[in-house]
Amino acid sequence: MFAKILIANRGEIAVRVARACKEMGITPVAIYSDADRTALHVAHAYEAYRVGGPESRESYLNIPNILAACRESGAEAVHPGYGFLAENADFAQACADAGVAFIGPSANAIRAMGNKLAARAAMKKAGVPTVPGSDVPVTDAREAARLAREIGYPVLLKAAAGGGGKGMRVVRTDAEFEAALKLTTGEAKAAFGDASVYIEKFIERPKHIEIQVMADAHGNVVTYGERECSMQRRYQKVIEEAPSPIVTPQMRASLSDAARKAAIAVGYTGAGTVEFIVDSERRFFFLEMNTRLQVEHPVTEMVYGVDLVKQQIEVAGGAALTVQQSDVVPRGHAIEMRVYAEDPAHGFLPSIGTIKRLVLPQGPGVRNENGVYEGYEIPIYYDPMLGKLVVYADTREDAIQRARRALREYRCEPVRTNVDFLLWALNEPAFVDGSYDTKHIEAHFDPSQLHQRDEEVELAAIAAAIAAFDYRSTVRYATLDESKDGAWRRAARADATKRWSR
Amino acid sequence: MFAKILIANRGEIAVRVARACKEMGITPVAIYSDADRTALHVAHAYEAYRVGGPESRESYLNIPNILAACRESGAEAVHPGYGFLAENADFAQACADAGVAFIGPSANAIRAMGNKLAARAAMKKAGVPTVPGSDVPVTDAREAARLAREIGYPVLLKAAAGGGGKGMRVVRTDAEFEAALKLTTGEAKAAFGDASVYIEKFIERPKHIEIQVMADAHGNVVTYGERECSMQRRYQKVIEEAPSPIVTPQMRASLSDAARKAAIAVGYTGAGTVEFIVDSERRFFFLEMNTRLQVEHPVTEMVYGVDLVKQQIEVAGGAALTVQQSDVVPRGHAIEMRVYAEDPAHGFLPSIGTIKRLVLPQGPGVRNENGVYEGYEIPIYYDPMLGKLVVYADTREDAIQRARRALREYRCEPVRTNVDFLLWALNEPAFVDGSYDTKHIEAHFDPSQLHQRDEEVELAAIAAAIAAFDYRSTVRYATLDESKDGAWRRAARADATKRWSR
Amino acid sequence: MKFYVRVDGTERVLHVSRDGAVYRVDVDGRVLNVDARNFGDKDAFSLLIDRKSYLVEAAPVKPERGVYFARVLGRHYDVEVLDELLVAVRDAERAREHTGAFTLRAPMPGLVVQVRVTPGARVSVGEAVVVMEAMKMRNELASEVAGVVTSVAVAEGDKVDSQTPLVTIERE
Amino acid sequence: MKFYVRVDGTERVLHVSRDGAVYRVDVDGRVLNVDARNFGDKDAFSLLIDRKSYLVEAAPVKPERGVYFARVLGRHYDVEVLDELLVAVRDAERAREHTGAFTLRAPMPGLVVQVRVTPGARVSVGEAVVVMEAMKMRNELASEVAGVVTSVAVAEGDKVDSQTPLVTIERE
Repeated sequence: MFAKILIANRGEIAVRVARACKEMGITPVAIYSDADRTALHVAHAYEAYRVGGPESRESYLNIPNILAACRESGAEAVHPGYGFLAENADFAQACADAGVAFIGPSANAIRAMGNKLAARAAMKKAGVPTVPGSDVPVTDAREAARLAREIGYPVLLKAAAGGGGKGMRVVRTDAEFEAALKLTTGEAKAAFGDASVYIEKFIERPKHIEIQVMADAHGNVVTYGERECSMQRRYQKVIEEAPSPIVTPQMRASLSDAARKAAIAVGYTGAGTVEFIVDSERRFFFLEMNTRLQVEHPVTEMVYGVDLVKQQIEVAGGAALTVQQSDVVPRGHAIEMRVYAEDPAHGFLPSIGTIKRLVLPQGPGVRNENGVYEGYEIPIYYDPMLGKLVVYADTREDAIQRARRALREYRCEPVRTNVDFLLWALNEPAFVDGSYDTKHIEAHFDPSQLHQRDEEVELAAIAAAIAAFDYRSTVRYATLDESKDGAWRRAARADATKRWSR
Repeated sequence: MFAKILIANRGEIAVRVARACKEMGITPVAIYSDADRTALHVAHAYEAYRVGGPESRESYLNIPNILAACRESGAEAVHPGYGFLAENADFAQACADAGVAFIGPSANAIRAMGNKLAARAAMKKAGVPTVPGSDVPVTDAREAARLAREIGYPVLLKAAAGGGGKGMRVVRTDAEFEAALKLTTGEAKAAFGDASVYIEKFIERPKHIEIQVMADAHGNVVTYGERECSMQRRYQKVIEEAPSPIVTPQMRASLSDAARKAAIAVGYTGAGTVEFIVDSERRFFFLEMNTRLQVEHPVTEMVYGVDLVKQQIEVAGGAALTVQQSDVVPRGHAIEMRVYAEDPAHGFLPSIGTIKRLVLPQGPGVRNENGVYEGYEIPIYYDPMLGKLVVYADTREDAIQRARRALREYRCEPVRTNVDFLLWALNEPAFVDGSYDTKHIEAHFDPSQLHQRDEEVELAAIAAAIAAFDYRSTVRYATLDESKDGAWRRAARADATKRWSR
Repeated sequence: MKFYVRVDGTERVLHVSRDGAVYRVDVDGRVLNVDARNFGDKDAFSLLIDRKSYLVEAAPVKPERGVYFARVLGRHYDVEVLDELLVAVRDAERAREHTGAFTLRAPMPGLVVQVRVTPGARVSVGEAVVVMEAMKMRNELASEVAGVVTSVAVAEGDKVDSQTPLVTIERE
Repeated sequence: MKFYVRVDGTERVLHVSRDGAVYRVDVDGRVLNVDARNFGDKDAFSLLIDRKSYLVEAAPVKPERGVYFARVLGRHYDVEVLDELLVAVRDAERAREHTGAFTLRAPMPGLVVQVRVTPGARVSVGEAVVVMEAMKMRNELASEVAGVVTSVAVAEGDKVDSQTPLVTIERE
């Protein structure tokens, strides 16, 4: 096993991996940008190396500096987390070349799944159901339209090098095709450096269901059931759960079998996730494979009683999986909520500043995976996710109730968070009955729904009035007025037709 | 099911029960003493009633006031938690008489287990192994000594009305008997109002292992395996775990069978715990039955995937248990650590004051059950337990590593806690190999063992020097000296033979 | 003290007085005795109102403009709390506001990725005029008024600080 | 600044100077460059020393007597940090301390449940002379000196505040 692991990431996932290392007796090494000297992940590591400026490309995407930190620290392995370099085949290769174990699949496996069109082909060959569509890039609009009619409109134009909802466009008629093809190829070229696009049948209001895979270097592959991740906003997952409310044991077996085939087809090792899109008739199709740990891995850990990060590390160290597929049995239900510093009442604008007060939910079945702490100033350079709140309970119904209870305990001030938006989502009838799909938020969310009960609104008024009373009892306008924007000054500035009574 | 439950307790267990109520859609009602208006459990409840002065007997033991709060609030049930009135048969009876459901067993079952001698007799009759000893109270020293010789010295003199380590005395020779009997009966009379004492074989260096029982009003009894609670200081449990490292499946079956018989023998309903004492040959004997929820119930919940508080409430509401004994299967390992405001370096003196900073451990497999919050002033009237830190992992070894990791994340300042003492206990070889017994702490703990590595001690020196540097850079002695006890004043007061160099 | 309190578009008139830990709060004529205690810090309150218990947060954000926030049962509320003076100021400012220029400002530090208008363009209320990227998210910034763009202060690719003026629109 | 730092009975001499976030710390002649940043509040520090990362807490408790605490990897340390002046004060006080009376004081508010000595009794170092109950726990309070009890200020059943004198013992 490794004695020292460099964690090539930041935020909650870097803390998650550091905790796993410490529990395994491995020295966790952090890297940090100039914006992150006092980030939580640095304090959780036993060693820390600066790798560059605050912009990601200067630091967390800076392969030479990260490899230099590996050399200097003597780290024997690199854990890439998710995002940043986690699915970068060149980085995986560079680690291998430098004699450092990459805790993830081989560069070849990453590449095989990185190109969506190549992945489609490999999956078809392996007998994994794929969405009806083209097997080669489309370049000619007329030919593409012919194919689209064959598949049936609407169709999706997708960049072969895209993924995660980026580089796609829905086409609903022949007439739209020429313009759509031009735009999508242009964007694909600009965003991914590869203009190839292809056609897939567009599935309306689908569910997103994925299978957790773990493979060792000795040919053993185990799957840990499914996660449902259909509660999405702009292709970003908001709430994930395991098991899926709509997956039957038979469907789980079929999905798991497909995922296992997918992993074997590309010679996969380590933790990976095979994402499927599920249509209204519960047919499922391969969407993509994420060749790394998922953000939402905790729900699987809680339901299957497994530590995926520890298992990743063990497998990367050459250990054979000791768990048998027949031992993999789900118990209970888990729900993960992504807590963001953003304002759902105002277009989900990111919220920045210093967290003056952070009180996390506690008690039975509550797990917090956070990348922030009380007193921390949220930097503007990175993802605004503060952390993940994960709950576990015996049944889905209990887990939902527990999730609501936990969210109400959450306190993060004065930074605005999406906690009330998460409460809204958990209360949606389509979430409660499990019928929700990836378009639910887009179709149903309106900021006016964030506040529901008159009693609570009145209480907000009372609480704010008491705060104002206390404030006015200790601070005088005379003081206020010394500020640039004091009330008296503004009163004087304004051409006030003074109305002292209303 | 109940619409409203009054929680006749305070601290972490009151918060625990309030969370369960909220998750079940039940209104939790708190009671509070004058010292507890801003206690955490009040803020977690939806309603709160003052029941008296700060001393427990004025408030949390004040049956008339608590029943008045039930009436006024319209609560249909009372959850007594543990401690205070939880094992008070008169309170259970008073609730029943007032038409309020007592969430616990009947007053008769509490009484049957409350008198140790009566309980011994009932257990013997039910075929539950008991410690060899007398079946009736002993009053004559000569007769008692004869019995002691028969059983074999050393023996234990125990108050029939005692429990939890109170009212007992070891006797090792005939010569000690007369004085010991006099003292123990005197103390028993004073402490419990009942002078009856009896003799039991004294088991040296035993283990303490207990079985969780849950019984409904329809004759169904389920057991949820064992907890080992042998890490004790002055008969107070410090660390508990499930499963026990020394219990085999066969032994578990025997213990569970004995516990089930014990529960059936007294017509038990609700959650209860049958405590056993285990000798060095792994023979086990009935010790006592705790007729309420245990402090350490979370370890069972995590290993068996059950919510004992919710099940208590359901059963008290008349529901039949739906779980079958065959479905009760342990998974993984859980360890609970009791975090106290006390100073292990100085005789475990309680530490009081305001918690200015509270950072709880987080991450995978960590559960916090706390009764305090940042900014809370610990009152002097109650138990100094701040809360419980519970960890869960796949294996015992991983759980121990996780417990260490979590304890190192714990921050509670400036209140002194026993966190370093817990770290000491977890690192004890006898804990790690599972051989520890209830006398371990007494036999092995010395405050000098709290600090272990030179590097850490040096770091403490460096950190304190930096704090002193910062302090001295901002605060001048001139200021300091205005205080009553300023350095200059003391320097002047002292007949200082000034030695400016050393 | 008399406050005009607006939450979610509804204004209430509250009179608040205090006797020790108990605040007497008159809400549109209904009187409540609120036992309010700071809970760990001055922004959090444990409230007992007629035996009902609430843990809430409330604090000034920009008190000199009457901006407060409250959080109740996990939900965040932007609350406007005005006293007589601030009501007068607001009314005066409102009178001015319906004429003159509106300046769209950056709500957070970030990168301008798109400017959708040029001087002379006519925009409507809620029309997105600038797209900014901050914290890996793209955010569309909309005009709060209808009118004609008089000036554009930034270009695509500019890094801007919070409150930097981006576009000025003359009301019409 | 020069400090005499005592932890766990070992005294070290530390020289501390500062350049921005980096503290130069000379520990008994060995020089360390400590990058120390406040971590959320002023009592917590993220330290980087030669690439090693530590999250520690350290703060004054009674700085005018040189009393500090530190917490490192979950372990609490009582640390004495003295500068030249405080060393002089301490030495002077120590000189006085070896003669005269020792007063046992209540370490916390609580109830006196037992007084084990009467005036004239001879006690040894570490001998428990009073038993107090606080927070449901009984605590034995021991004499820090050997000597003869000169006065007993409390009786069983008394409620006492923190620092109340309980027993006075004349050293011998």
